[in-house]
Amino acid sequence: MICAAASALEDGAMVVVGTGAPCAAAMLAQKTTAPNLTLMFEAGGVGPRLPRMPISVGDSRTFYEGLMATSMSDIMETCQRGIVDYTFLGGAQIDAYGNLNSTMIGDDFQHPKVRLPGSGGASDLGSLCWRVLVITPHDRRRFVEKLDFVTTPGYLDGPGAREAAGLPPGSGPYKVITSLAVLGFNDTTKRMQIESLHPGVTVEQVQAETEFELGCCSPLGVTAEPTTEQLEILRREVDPHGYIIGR
Amino acid sequence: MICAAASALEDGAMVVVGTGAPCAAAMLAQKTTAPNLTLMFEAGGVGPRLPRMPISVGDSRTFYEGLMATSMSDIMETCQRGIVDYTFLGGAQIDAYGNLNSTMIGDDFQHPKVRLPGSGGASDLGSLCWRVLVITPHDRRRFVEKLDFVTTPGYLDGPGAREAAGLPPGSGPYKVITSLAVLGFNDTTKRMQIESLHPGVTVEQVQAETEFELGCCSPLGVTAEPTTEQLEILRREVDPHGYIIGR
Amino acid sequence: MSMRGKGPLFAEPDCDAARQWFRDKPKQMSDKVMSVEEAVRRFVADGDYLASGGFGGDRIATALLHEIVRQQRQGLSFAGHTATHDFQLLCAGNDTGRGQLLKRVDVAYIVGLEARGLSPHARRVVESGQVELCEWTNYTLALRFQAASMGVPFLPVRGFAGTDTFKYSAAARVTCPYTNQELTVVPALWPDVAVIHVHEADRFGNCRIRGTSVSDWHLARAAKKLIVSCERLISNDDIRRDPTATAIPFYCVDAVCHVPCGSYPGNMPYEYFSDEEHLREWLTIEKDFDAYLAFIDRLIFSTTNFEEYLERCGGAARMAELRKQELEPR
Amino acid sequence: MSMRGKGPLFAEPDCDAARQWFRDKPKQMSDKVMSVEEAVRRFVADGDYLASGGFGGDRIATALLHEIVRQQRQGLSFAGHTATHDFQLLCAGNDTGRGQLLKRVDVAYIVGLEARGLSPHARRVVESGQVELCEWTNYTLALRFQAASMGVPFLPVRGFAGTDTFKYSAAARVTCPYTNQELTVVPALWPDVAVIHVHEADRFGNCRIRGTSVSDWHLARAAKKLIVSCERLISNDDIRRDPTATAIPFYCVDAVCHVPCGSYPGNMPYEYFSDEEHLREWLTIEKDFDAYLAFIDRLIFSTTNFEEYLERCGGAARMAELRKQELEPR
Repeated sequence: MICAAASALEDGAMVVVGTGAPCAAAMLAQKTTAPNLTLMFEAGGVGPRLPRMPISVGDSRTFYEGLMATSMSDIMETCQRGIVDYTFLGGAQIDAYGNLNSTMIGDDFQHPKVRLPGSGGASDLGSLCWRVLVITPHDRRRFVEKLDFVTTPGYLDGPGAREAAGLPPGSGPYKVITSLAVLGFNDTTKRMQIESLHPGVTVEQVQAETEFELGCCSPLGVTAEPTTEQLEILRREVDPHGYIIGR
Repeated sequence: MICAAASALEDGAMVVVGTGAPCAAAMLAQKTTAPNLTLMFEAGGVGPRLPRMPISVGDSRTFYEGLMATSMSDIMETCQRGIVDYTFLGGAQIDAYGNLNSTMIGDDFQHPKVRLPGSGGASDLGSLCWRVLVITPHDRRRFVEKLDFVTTPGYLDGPGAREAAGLPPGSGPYKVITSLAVLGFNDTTKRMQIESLHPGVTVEQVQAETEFELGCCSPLGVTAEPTTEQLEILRREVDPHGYIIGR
Repeated sequence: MSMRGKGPLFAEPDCDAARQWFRDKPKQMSDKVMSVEEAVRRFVADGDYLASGGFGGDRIATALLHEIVRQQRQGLSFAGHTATHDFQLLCAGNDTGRGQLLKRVDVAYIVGLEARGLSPHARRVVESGQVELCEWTNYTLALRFQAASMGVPFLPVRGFAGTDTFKYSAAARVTCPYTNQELTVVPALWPDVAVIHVHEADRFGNCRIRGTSVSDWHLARAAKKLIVSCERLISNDDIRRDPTATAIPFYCVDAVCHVPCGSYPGNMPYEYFSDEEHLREWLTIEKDFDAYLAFIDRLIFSTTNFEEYLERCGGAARMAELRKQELEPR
Repeated sequence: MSMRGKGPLFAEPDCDAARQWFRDKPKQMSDKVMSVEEAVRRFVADGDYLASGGFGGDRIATALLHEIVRQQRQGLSFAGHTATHDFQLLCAGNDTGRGQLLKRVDVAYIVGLEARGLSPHARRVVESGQVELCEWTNYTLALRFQAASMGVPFLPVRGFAGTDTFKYSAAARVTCPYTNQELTVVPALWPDVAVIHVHEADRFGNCRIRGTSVSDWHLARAAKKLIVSCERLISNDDIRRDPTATAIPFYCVDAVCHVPCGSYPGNMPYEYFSDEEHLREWLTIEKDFDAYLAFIDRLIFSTTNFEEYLERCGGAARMAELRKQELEPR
């Protein structure tokens, strides 16, 4: 997942990342194919030389030997005026249009079965950055027909819906990188479709772990295996304590 | 004028000042009756220990050994949210309601007889601070029935007009300190009225130098003469080079 | 789309009422240094709308939050913008036999502690339905502080629309008079009281912050009452040596509390890292309710001040270790 | 009251068009150091909307403004927020036999040099009617930059209403959905190009400013193209030693010009005071049109760069004197 995510980031781009896998992916990209990738963190950190993985998107590592330590508003406004290419998001549930739920599980807002943290900056970043990358394990509890709560807008209910809601034209979900496959979105329908399968995984397996119907790109690719160099860098430099890749 | 203006400022207040006479008045107040007066300058200077009179409201003296050097927006927003008690303004023309013109003389906007600098921060400060103090020479060219251009709102066309325009309730012109008198505004009519005459000046003289009809407070006061101490401080500490009081 | 979210407004976006408040607030440069106990007693009232600075577990005003819990304030509203350990702390005032500290919460992020996991007790409090919620996002909540600090009743934003987050918020829609676009607008939020931890402050409340300011620049200006705690109390002359570094001016501040290590167990940039072991202990112990009650009793309710809490968490030796983690992160 | 001022919009407040521009702008950390001549040649085009940082005669990008005049750019729009010596300089491109540099001006403050008096040549240019004007105030113009830097099409303000300033502006009115108050709103302004002088920058454009920032924090973020001149070129490692001090990040910047004394004859805080004698000379000579033409020819058009101008104004000796005035003001 992390290696596939890293390869989605081109050199010279700007990306707002969270902690965990997204951060590992961005660090890996920086150390391999995208040395000139600028990392930003929503609490205000810009361009750190990350000494190790941050624990919080606001901790001091997010601006360790950084280019700027600024405000959360500055980061969000930078996204809003169209400077930031990518953001990485996660969530408890995702639907066919890439909408995300990180607020609650259940059907009664005042009495949820599980209260999740809420949007945080996810809804903002998912609205305002140009391209949204999602990294998530792939199973039927997560890939659902209907979200219990739409926290962060994907393509909402289909083509033109983002624009109609007043979200910036041309922005939206870009790739969903899961434990089984790399998925994208059909240009016309804005629905999720498989772009490449991880080695050894079948379309049927992916569909079985997904409640909604998935499209397929043609020809369907196979996700590149992590190279020895990538794994080496991940283990030695990005995550020496195995916080992410150990799990 | 400067001494009368200084006495309008109570201790512990906050005031946005410009260069020249207003700044001299605020410095004098600080050194006499209002040691705990906080000076602010529209370009971002807060609470300087003024080593001498600033030449520009943005020069480095406006934050020399200051408490904060911030942005113009921060100063204006501080006024807008209701923190700032006073501001000092001037202008080429003033009318009975304390409206001010610092934009142009003439009756054709595209071809003015004289183009003046414009609002600068005057219209903002005159809208947003609680109380506006005006310091100006007193003559018929300045105290006019109708302004050539309303740059900065006083009480506009009378009671309730500021509020109707959306300006903050309870704010507005407070005192006009001139070469002849100290004037205020009638609570009911919002028109200018004489509060005290400078020693030796008569009501008739003041009215003769004013196009519009002036009211009078009753009893009518006499402006306190500058004390020796005030003059001493002005000459020695505030304006040793005679930039203001020499003129 | 609906023109207005159906969430409740926990504070009126009335900029004229706020102006009256700020007009009457004393503005002289007086000595505002006092104990944490006194600051909370004088400036945090039952029913107040409270906001807390920093970023959940980074540069948070832990000592002030402890004291609010210890003094058992009731019926507070709270602004939960990436609220993690701060929210977890305040939840110690709900469902623990001491009334109900939290009553209404504007939510951007609560219950969780980022990658560390969810707080079992915060989940108990929120999932019970005893706390009224209104949904926001980190940026829109920051924007609400910004509107208040600017003195205007609302500000516009491009995001947020089309979601249930909008539907359960109190955001509204306005048509742009220039582009005819419909834009989301959020209402100004003037908290009754805010608590912010800073690196350095003088006795009058002029403050410096190093590292990210998160939302604190605007929050400090939006708050009707502001209590600041600081790592170091510095002289006014020091402040005047570098006015560019002043982030919060004295006229925003009501009380200054000198609390070294005041963000513990949160991270304080350039000072000490977060105590991840202690934060893990919280999350683990909360699973067992009785153990949790004993835990908060030992660490908060039976201590008389924050220094005792620091002692019970390992004192100077632990702080030295966290300082090393902060300064030598590689 | 009218819902919309009758002043013209010199730039469309189209936030989607601005997003497209910023999306396509290169964002890698490349070396952007170049000469003033090259920066102006590459990044200032005829017909551009230009904005200038600082405060008229304080921390202004004089070298860049000279070069724009020297290269005889035509038909510019300009944002005149307390524009004093900067506006006076640009007026040297109008009515002096070299076409028409200024064509449209958003005015908050022009023509004057604060307490120093009015510029006779700037009056000639403006009173002739050859420049189209739209009226604003210092705050509303700053707010227009702020809206642009935030990426929204407008922002609200409490002031400005009821005046002729409003009537001759392009401000509009919006009803607050919460309070039903009518508020003035101002349209976002994304200048095509801005010039800002800073204390320190690295080769990539990360910049530090000491003292008041005026509107430059927002202006730097609003500008589609940004040329920065700096007193000192510092290393990227230096920038990274104190990220809190970075006011403008590299991704806003297109060119970095190393110009010591680059704000002369304006004040540069902590570096040198304004040259009041030289500014008085400008105001005096402008009264005599022929003398003025010779004056600007000698100081701007016949010089090849800013260093020659500094030499003709007294060179190192004069700068040492102004440095003393700045550092020992008492």
